[in-house]
Amino acid sequence: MIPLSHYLLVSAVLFGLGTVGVLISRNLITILMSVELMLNAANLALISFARWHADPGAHVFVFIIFVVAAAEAAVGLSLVIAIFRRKNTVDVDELNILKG
Amino acid sequence: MNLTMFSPQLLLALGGTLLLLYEAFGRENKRTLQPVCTILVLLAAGVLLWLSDGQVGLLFSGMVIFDRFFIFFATLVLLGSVLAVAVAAGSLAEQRAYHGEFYALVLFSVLGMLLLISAANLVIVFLGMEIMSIPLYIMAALRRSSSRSVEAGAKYFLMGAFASGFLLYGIALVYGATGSLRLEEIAAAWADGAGLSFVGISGMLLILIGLAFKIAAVPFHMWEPDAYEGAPTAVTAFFAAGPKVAAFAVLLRLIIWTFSISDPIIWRFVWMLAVLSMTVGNFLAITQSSVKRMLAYSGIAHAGYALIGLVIGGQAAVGLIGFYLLGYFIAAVGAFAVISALEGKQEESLSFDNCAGQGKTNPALALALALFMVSLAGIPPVAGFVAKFYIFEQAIQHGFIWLVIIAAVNSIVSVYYYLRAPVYCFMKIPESETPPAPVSLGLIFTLVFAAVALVVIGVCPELFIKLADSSAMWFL
Amino acid sequence: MLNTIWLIPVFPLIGFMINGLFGRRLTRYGSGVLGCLTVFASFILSLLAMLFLGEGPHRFTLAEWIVAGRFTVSFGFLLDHLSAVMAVTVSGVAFLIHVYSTGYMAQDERFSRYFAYLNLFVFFMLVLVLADNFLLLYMGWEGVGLCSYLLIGFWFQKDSAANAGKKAFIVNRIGDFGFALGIMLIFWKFGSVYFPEVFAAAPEMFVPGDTLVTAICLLLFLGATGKSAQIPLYVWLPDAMEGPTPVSALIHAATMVTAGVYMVARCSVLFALSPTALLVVAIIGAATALFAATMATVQNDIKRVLAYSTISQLGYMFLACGVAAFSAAIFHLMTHAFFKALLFLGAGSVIHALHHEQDLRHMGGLRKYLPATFLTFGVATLAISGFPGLAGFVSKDEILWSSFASPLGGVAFWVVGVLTAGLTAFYMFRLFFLAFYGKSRFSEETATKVHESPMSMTGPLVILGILSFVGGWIGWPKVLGGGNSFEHYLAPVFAAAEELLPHGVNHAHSTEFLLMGLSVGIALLGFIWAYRWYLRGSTAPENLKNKFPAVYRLVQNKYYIDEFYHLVIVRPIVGGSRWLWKYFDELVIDGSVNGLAAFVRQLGQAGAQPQNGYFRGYAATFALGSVAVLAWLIYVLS
Amino acid sequence: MDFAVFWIAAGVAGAAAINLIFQSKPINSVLSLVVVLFALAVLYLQLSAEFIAALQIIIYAGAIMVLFLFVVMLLNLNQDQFGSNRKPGLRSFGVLIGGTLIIEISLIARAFVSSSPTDGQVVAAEFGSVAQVGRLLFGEYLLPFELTSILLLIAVAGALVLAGKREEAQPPEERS
Repeated sequence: MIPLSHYLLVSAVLFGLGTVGVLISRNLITILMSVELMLNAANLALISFARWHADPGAHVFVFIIFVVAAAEAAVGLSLVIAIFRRKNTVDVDELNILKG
Repeated sequence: MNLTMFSPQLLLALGGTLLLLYEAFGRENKRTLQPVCTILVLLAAGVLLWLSDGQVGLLFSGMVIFDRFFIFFATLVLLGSVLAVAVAAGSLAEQRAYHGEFYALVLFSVLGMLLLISAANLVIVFLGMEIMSIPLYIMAALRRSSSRSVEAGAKYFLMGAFASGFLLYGIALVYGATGSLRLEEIAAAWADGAGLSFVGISGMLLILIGLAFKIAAVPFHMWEPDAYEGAPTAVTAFFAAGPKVAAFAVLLRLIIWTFSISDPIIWRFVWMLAVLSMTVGNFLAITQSSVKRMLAYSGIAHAGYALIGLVIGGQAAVGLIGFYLLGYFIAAVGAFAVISALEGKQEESLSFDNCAGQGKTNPALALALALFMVSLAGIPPVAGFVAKFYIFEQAIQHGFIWLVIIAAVNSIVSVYYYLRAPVYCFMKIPESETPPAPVSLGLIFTLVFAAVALVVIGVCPELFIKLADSSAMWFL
Repeated sequence: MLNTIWLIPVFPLIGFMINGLFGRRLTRYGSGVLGCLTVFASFILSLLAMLFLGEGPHRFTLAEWIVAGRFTVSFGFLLDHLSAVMAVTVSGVAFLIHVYSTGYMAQDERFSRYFAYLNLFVFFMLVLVLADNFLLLYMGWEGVGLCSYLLIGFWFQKDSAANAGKKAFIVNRIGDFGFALGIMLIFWKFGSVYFPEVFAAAPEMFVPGDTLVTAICLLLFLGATGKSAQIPLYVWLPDAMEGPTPVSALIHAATMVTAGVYMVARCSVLFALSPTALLVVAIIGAATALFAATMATVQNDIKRVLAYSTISQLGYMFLACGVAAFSAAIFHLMTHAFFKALLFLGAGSVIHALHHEQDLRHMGGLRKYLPATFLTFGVATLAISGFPGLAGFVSKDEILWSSFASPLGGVAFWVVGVLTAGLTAFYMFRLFFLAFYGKSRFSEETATKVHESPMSMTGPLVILGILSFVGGWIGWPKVLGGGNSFEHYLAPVFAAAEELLPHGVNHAHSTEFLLMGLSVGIALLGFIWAYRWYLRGSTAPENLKNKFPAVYRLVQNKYYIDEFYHLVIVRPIVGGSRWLWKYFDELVIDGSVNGLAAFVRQLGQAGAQPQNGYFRGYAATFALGSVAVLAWLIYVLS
Repeated sequence: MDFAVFWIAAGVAGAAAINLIFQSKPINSVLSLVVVLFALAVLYLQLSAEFIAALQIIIYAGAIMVLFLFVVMLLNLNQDQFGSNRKPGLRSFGVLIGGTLIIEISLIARAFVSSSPTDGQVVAAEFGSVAQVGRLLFGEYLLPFELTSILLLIAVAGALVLAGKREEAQPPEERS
């Protein structure tokens, strides 16, 4: 039986890497994927806690998070397309008209 | 299970779906009928809400709550949305941001807010948050032809998704500490000592960070000025009206009820958030040359003032914050409505220079703007003053003198930039002639309603304070 | 009858609403008549209220405003002898100035807007003086500030007017901040903001000299220094002269700027509990009186002379408050309202006649052209200089006597006061001579167009002239055979404060006579000095400087002392005050006000640095915030 | 055996995640994310979450990632766009913040385990099975389940508004 802390450690690493991805990548699509990584980290934490508490409720929650991730991805990618149509780039640093 | 207590949400879901179908298959009169239907649905939801007043209960095996708290805050949200939609009806097409789906998205977003306010389970908190937010991201980018609008949508979306990652992780940690997603059970476990565990508190902090993002508290605020400025102004009015109220409601439900904090860590955290938000929001608002952006920063500052209520804590906080938000959002929606009209077709957001001479060309609009600014600045005798005063007064009674002093300094600084708008309207010579602004029926409705409401609340606030206080009678 | 006092402020409010909303539909005539009539109605009601008041204070609550738990604030009005005097003075002077304005502003294209603002001002001012609680008073206080701001910038086409409005606004904010904080402390300590409750509870709650009550008083006084233009917050008032002249007369001389004095008098009980605060008030008042008077001697703009004069006279009133002679302060407030309004209106008449010429160096000899203005202006000049028998003499003497005889006063205060009186006579007669006597120094072309103002303007001048003459008689001092009925009238209001204060020794009548004589003599010196300098000897001080080789001859002259005074005292004072005005006023105080504004802006700009538009920066801030919070949590918990 | 599987899956997930964020070609990032998802599915199986593991592969890796792939292909992005003008400062700053976050959360997680009395609970064989989760989904969690349909509806509407083929100019005013 693998201790809970191991799973949590993996989850923490994935969450941190997701954050790093959001902070350093300039490609909008990569940022979106980094966010997916963060959601997956939370999923892993939930599933391992569910096992710990022997409570399958969190499994349903994770399923719902899948749908949320799908919706977020759909809207996010539509935004990427909209931006690409206007600016012909997906570089997030090009989005800097609004500031100050 | 009594479904009438859930009927407002059902109605909104149904209305949104039907409007989406209407947009796809309808032919005639779409642009007139869509806003009218939307407003009717929102009003009907409000009526349904109050029809069940007096009942209390958990629904859908403990997923959502129906109580007075829900009724009050949902009413605020519905009211704000009606005002914003009325503005949008006239101005979206003017600003080349018309998409028929907008109205369905409004209803879905409001549904999300209602879910948030009535959430009794962290699943619903998360889901409500997403159902509320995703339409907002889309709306921000509604003016697809404008780089600004698209940029606003993209930044808002990216930050929002990033923040919801933190929120979700926080929920996971709280679940780990307490073994449940239901607020009732979490509250019980919290009282038993789970709240003292490391994981529990850090999970709650992460949840608070996710919510602080939604109410745009410093340092989680940076999306707001950009999103507010870039979005079509009618949409900005909607941003100011609904989401913050809903986020504050869930914040109250979580902090005051579920986590029932007397914990010094959280308390200090909220204290810091309040001080930072007021100060940063105000000082950045001073330097703005765009009225819309100035109001965005002012929104951050107002979130800070409202957070004072949370610092005071206890059930009193519910009434305080409820009343404060009432005073805030009416003035903010009104101000955005005026800005929307004054902007007309121009793509850039309204700058102070654009305001010059409006007192002459659009006297009614300029006067209304002045009134809203006076209210936001908290000058007697309008609603903003009473709201601010009430919250300061309670803070003094509870011994938070320093917090009130900081807030007072801030609100005095704020008068400077709020009054800039009317000063430009009435006391500056425009460089070029300003055309009369287009005025739609919906705009008139919103402005008159907001102005009258602000004065009425300012002059006889008692009734409204009582109403807000009664919302603390929540399901326990 | 007394329950209708709430109507007193309501009438001007109605005027404001009609003029503001339908001003353009009304003719000029309609706006003007409406504006005047509403204020006149308030005046009549105030007079009636004063007559029916009788003995005690009367409270009337129109409606509850905020009720939250044990805390309530209402739209409540308090009519006692103090507020009755204030209401009558304010509405009376305001009415006269409204009438005057119909003539003065006749050519202005935004005529109805002007009257709307003026009515709004009167409304707030009356709310301020009639309020029965601090919060309503604060509302009036903010409201008059707002109107002042609007009216200073009324001719916003001029940059200087817009800037002056801004300056007034910023400076007043500093004062208001103190005031607001003071009210908060009062509420925190007393749990109420109603005057009767607070003042009744204060003596039981504090021992005299308590730190908290001193803090409260000093904060309130900070508010007063802002509104009433005292050191160090006086700088906005001279600039406020950019507004139309009737506005200067009404707001920046007769009524609004005296609100600080009224507030201090209203809180006499609190101040009586804090000798320290009283001392501060007295020192600031005396210093301002002298300081502003010296600066008035070197101004060339007719309105600026009067502005510094107003600051100086307000200093007198605070001096009186500081030595706990509250009724003397209110008395001077009232007489000052008469003669200073008259001076401003007279100046306005001159300016009007000369087509907006305000520089004294381009006037002169107006006696012939403007007989009515000349006469009334002369009365006012005599009154403010303290000519025996006129209003100013009576009230000023009351203050000087109190500053000497009061147990809180002292010789030093009296000396400063008397010096100021001398300077006042000097600069007022300088102004008077430069404007009305001598050769006219304006062009021939102008001379043909100079004409006396219309009846609507001279009428108020005459009425105010009569008031400046006889207005003081109601407070005729005992020593001169009067009964000082004014002091008796106000006595009930200040009785509570009197009880808390030490009682003074009785001075002999002879001392009082002596001091009175001295002060009149010094005022006379000032008059002679001005007469010598500006009327007889030479038309300008510069000429005097050229005569330096002839110093010996002048020394032989029988006016040796006079000249000595010029050389040794006056010249350094004139030079010094010019220096003060130039460097201290413009550099230090203006500089710090502007610097503060610039600092705040820069702070904002520096703060906006992270908001540079880059999403990754935003996300980094967010993540940094979260990381910091978690780090703090880990630190605290482990 | 368990430990070996765990460590391999965890290592793969970590490595793929690192590859994801440091790749300059979006297509490689997408594929890395798919690898992460598969590795996580293995961990889910270890945690007796069969249903979720299956969904992870079917929905997440199968549907959502295809969406990503589709957009990457559609826009035909190449890495050259980001070659120049990188900001190394922000990059190391991001890594620093992320690293701190990892350490912090690990510390928090460790505290949880050390403060918990039992070492996990024994679960029944049917824990996490399709039947059990399904019953919950249509029982206790009916409302959230139904609400997800609204979410998908929103996503469809959003895609239409944002990326739909409409003329950039507004359609002419309708006849009324």
